[in-house]
This record gives sequence, structure tokens and C-alpha cells, in this order.
Amino acid sequence: MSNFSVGFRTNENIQILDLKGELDAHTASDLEAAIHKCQASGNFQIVINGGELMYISSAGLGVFMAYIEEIRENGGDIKITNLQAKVFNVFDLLGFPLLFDILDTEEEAFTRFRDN
Amino acid sequence: MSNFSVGFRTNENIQILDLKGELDAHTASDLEAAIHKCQASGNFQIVINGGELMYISSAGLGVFMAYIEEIRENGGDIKITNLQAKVFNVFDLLGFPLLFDILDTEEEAFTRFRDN
Amino acid sequence: MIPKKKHLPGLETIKTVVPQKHLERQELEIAGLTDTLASNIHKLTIPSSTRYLEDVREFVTTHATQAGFPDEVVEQLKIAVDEACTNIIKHAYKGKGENIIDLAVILSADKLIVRLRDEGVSFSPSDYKEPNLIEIAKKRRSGGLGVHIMNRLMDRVEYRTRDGVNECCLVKYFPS
Amino acid sequence: MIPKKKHLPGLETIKTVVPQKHLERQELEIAGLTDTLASNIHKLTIPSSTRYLEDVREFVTTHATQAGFPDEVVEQLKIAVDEACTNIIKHAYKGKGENIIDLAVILSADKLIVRLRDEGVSFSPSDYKEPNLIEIAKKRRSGGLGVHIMNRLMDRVEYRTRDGVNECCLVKYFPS
Ligand SMILES: Nc1ncnc2c1ncn2[C@@H]1O[C@H](COP(=O)(O)OP(=O)(O)O)[C@@H](O)[C@H]1O
Ligand SMILES: Nc1ncnc2c1ncn2[C@@H]1O[C@H](COP(=O)(O)OP(=O)(O)O)[C@@H](O)[C@H]1O
Repeated sequence: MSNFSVGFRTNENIQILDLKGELDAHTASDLEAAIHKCQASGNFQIVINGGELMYISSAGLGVFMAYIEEIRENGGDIKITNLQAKVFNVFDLLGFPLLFDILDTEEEAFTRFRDN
Repeated sequence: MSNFSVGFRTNENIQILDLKGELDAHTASDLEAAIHKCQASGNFQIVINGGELMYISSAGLGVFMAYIEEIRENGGDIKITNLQAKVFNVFDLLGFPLLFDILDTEEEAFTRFRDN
Repeated sequence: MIPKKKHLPGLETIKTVVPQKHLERQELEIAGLTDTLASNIHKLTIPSSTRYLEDVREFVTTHATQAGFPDEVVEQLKIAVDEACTNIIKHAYKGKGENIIDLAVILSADKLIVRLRDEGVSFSPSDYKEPNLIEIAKKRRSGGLGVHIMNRLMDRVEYRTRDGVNECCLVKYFPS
Repeated sequence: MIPKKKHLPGLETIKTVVPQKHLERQELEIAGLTDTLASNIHKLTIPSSTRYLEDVREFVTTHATQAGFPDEVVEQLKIAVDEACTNIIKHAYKGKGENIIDLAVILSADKLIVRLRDEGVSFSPSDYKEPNLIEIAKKRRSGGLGVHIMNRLMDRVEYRTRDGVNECCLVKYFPS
């Protein structure tokens, strides 16, 4: 049993992924599969809700790096919300706040998608 | 009289720019002109020696951002060397170490260009 | 904490690079600065041209150093004020050089504030969107990094506008 | 500085997730660790599979917390060791799961060292080149960030290889 899971929700056209647990080199493929699934069903507006994400290593960050360009080229984006401070610190260490839209709440992400 | 200047040197095919003084929104155009000059004469392997660079603001950092893609598409690179600690800190603040090749010495930059 | 005597005198040093235009401006509140009387204010007025950025940096360096901040923090203040001035010149005054910018370094017991005032286009930080470095590189853009730098380097950055005067306050607390 | 009694006992706790293979390995010097006798060593051996990364994190968390490091530093150690293990699994052992990794948390008066040993392909940090985020995004790559993270989070990261055994030491000093 994995200590990581991805839950799927939608809000109008926006696909929300609820990450839970620990994202490392073992569980990164689950996130990859989830983002793949969004793309396959034509959902390129993705909100990653990290409220219950307890841990992330470079393998997890790498998944975002690998998919962001393709998603943006399809007119979408990956916006990341609700990160816990200790998890945000890892994103910050690699300068992710200047590469990804990282927001406090889902609502802010929805607004950004609507305003484009 | 400007408190910023760019000196030109070459080492085989590598163009070295010696930055001196303070790089801000007033003097950034001088650096822009210098990089432009390199490109115009077909030099895309550029080493920025920042040993005598005393200050940089976002206007200076912006010049590197504006030219890096074009230079890399032409098979070249901008490698930055010899930065003073206080100047490096500004590069670091924006995550430039994960965007640009920032090295301690010119020699390391030459080696990188040779090894490609 | 800095020894109190260092900023007790309460006298106003006004350094004016250009003759200060007569400006009728309501004093705007400075957030959290209730002990203004006991504080030390240094002022500088510059024309809205990047030519004067180095004077601004020197001005900030002098007073932040005098206030007892360590070199790294002086450096941070210098950069943040440079970015704020550059933005006023570029955006509030759209590059026109005939306007003026009023700066003040205001010291109180627990913090240093650099206050910048202009009468140009106002800025509301709520409309601000963090830059994206990949986009900037791809589009060969050079800008969009100044506000981020200010926010990273300062403890607080505040904007307000009243009666056509924009005020930007950069706040740095003394280490406790 | 951490009270000395916390890591005085000098006893070795060996926690073994899989039966520890008989490994004849010369003890490699641990840089700067001259007071080994007085120090506290905790060991863990895992198979070279990402399945065990969570055990590794728990192991490091337990001992770094016991050593008295604040939560933020424990978090940093946890990530750095995870990255080091991941690299051994991926690169030293090329993803093959039948090999083993030996970990040790070694405490001395001034620092905590996490030592990782493997018998796979060795790594020389002098060949390492910092990643480029723009390139990674453009090429839709997902990797290349682990070593950078380790270097950023640790006070020192050292690699050495002797007699076919690779050793990676992650060093964190106690705040002075
Ligand atoms: N003082 C200001 N007055 C008006 N607009 C401003 C001001 N400061 C910033 N802005 C707006 O915010 C944007 C972001 O500013 P900044 O991060 O400094 O990048 P840049 O100035 O290079 O565009 C500017 O493009 C401008 O639209
Ligand atoms: N323990 C190791 N053994 C062998 N090679 C390694 C090791 N650690 C790192 N490397 C090499 O260094 C490179 C950079 O590693 P890293 O920054 O973790 O990114 P990634 O593992 O995602 O490629 C790897 O691609 C690999 O070639």
C-alpha cells in the first residue's frame, strides 16, 4: 500500500487533483499517471491541491517540470495551491515560485484561470 | 559619465565581457549593446566576467534573460564568472543558478565551452 | 536592537538634488509609525530619471548604515529602493523625466522605512502576478522581476494612493 | 550546541530491514570524525528499491530529532537523504532492486553525518553540471534536481570510493 494518493475533482472545466501523503521517487509515477489522465481527457486546466501533501522530493517536483510546457502549449496551466509551509520550502528551494503559479487557495487558482 | 563599463576581450573563439561598476536601469542598455555587438559579429560563446561588477538590479538581470534563448539557439551560451558574493546573492534570489551557468573562474567557463 | 541614541536626535536632514517643487501634499499615514516625533527622517528629492538611481542608492546606503544595519541588509535596502524608484520612473511616470520623486528614510525604534512618493499612474499590488522565468526567457523579455525582488528582500512592501499621490513604503525591521 | 549527554552512550543501534548480507568492507574514514568512540551510530540497511524510501526518511527523522535538531533541519536532512538514496537506486544500481544500501546516522559533538554506502557505479561530483530549469522544461524532462537539492540543504556533501564501495556523506552541523 502506497503512502500517496491522488483524488480527482472538477470545478466547471477545471480539473482538481488532491494530493495526499508523500511524493517521492516511489510514488511520483502515481502523480504522473494522474496528470496523464487529465491530458488524455482533454483537461489542461489543472489545479494541484497540496493541502494534504506532507512531503515532496525532487522526483515529485520533476513531474511538474516534465508536463508544464506541454500543458501550457495546449492553452492550459498547472496551478499549485494550499501547500504546507514545509512543502512550499522545497518548491521554493528550486525557484518554483518563478516558474509555476503557486497560490494560497483553490479559489485564487480558479480566478486566475477565468481571467486568463 | 556612467558608473558602468563593459570591456571586450577574446580567448580563441570565446568572447569575454568584463563588467565594471554598477548595473542598473540606467546602465543596462550598455550591457545590452555589448551583447548585441557579440551577436552581430557572430560570437555566441560569451563569458561575462563579473569580477568588478559592484552592483546589479533586476534591470541588469533582465538583460541576461532577454538574450539567453537566442544565444543558446545559435549553439552558444552566456556563462557568468567571478561574481562577488553580494552580487551573486541577487542572481541567487531569482534562481539564476538553475537557469545560467554561473562559475567561479573564467577557466571553468572555457573548459565548459570546450567540452560543450 | 540598535542603541536608541543612534536615532534619537529627531532632526530632519533634507538633501535636495533638484530644487524641491512646492508640493502641497497631505501627510499620509505611515503604517505603524506612531512615534514619528522621536524618529529621524532623512529626505531626498530626485527627478524621475534613471540617471539619479545611483544617488538614491548612496542616500539609502548612508542612512541605513548609520542606523546600524549590517552590510547585507544595507545591500538589500539599496536594491529594493532602486527597484521601487525604477518602477516609478518607468511605470508611474512612463519614462518622462520631468517629474519628481520624493524619498524619505524614516527611522523608528524597531524599523527603518523608505518611503517613496510620486504623482504618476498608481499601482495596485493586488493586480500583480508573479513573473514566470520560462515565459520571460522564451519571449526574450527582459522585465518583470523588480516587484518580486522588492517583496523578497523587504519585511513589508506597502502601496497606497491618496489625492493623486502614490506612496510606496519599504519596511525593514531591526534584528531583535 | 546540543547537550553532550544526548549522544554520549556510544552504543550502536542496528536496525535491519532485510537480513544484512555479509559485507567485508574496509571502514572508510569519515571526514573530520575523530571522536568516533564517543559518538553514537545508528544503522539501517535497505534493499535498493524506492519502496524503502519511506523507511529511510523515518529512520533519519527519528535520529535527527533525537539529536535535538529543530524540525526545519530534520526536514532538510530527510529530503537530502531521500535524494541520495534515490540516486543510488537509480544510478549506482541502475534500478536493479536486488542490491543493498547501508545507511548510518553518526553523531559527534558538533555535527550529524548521514553516511550512505553502496557497491554500484560510482559518482564523481566533479563531473556534475548544475541543471538548467529552462532546458528541463523545454525537453519535458523530469530529472536532474536531486544533487542540487542535496548541496543546497546540507552543510557538506562528500563522495568517495574505495575498493568498490561508494560512500556518500551528508553533513549537518549543530547550530553554534
Ligand atoms: N510604481 C509603479 N507604478 C505603476 N505600475 C507599477 C509600479 N511598479 C510596478 N508596476 C506594474 O507592475 C509590473 C511589474 O513590475 P516589475 O516586477 O518591477 O517588472 P517590470 O517593471 O520590469 O515590468 C509592471 O510592469 C507595471 O505594470
Ligand atoms: N549515487 C550516484 N551514483 C551514480 N551516479 C550518480 C549518483 N548521484 C548522481 N549521479 C549522476 O548525477 C546526475 C545528476 O543527479 P541528480 O541531480 O540527482 O538528477 P537525476 O538523478 O534526476 O538525473 C545523474 O543523472 C547521474 O548521472
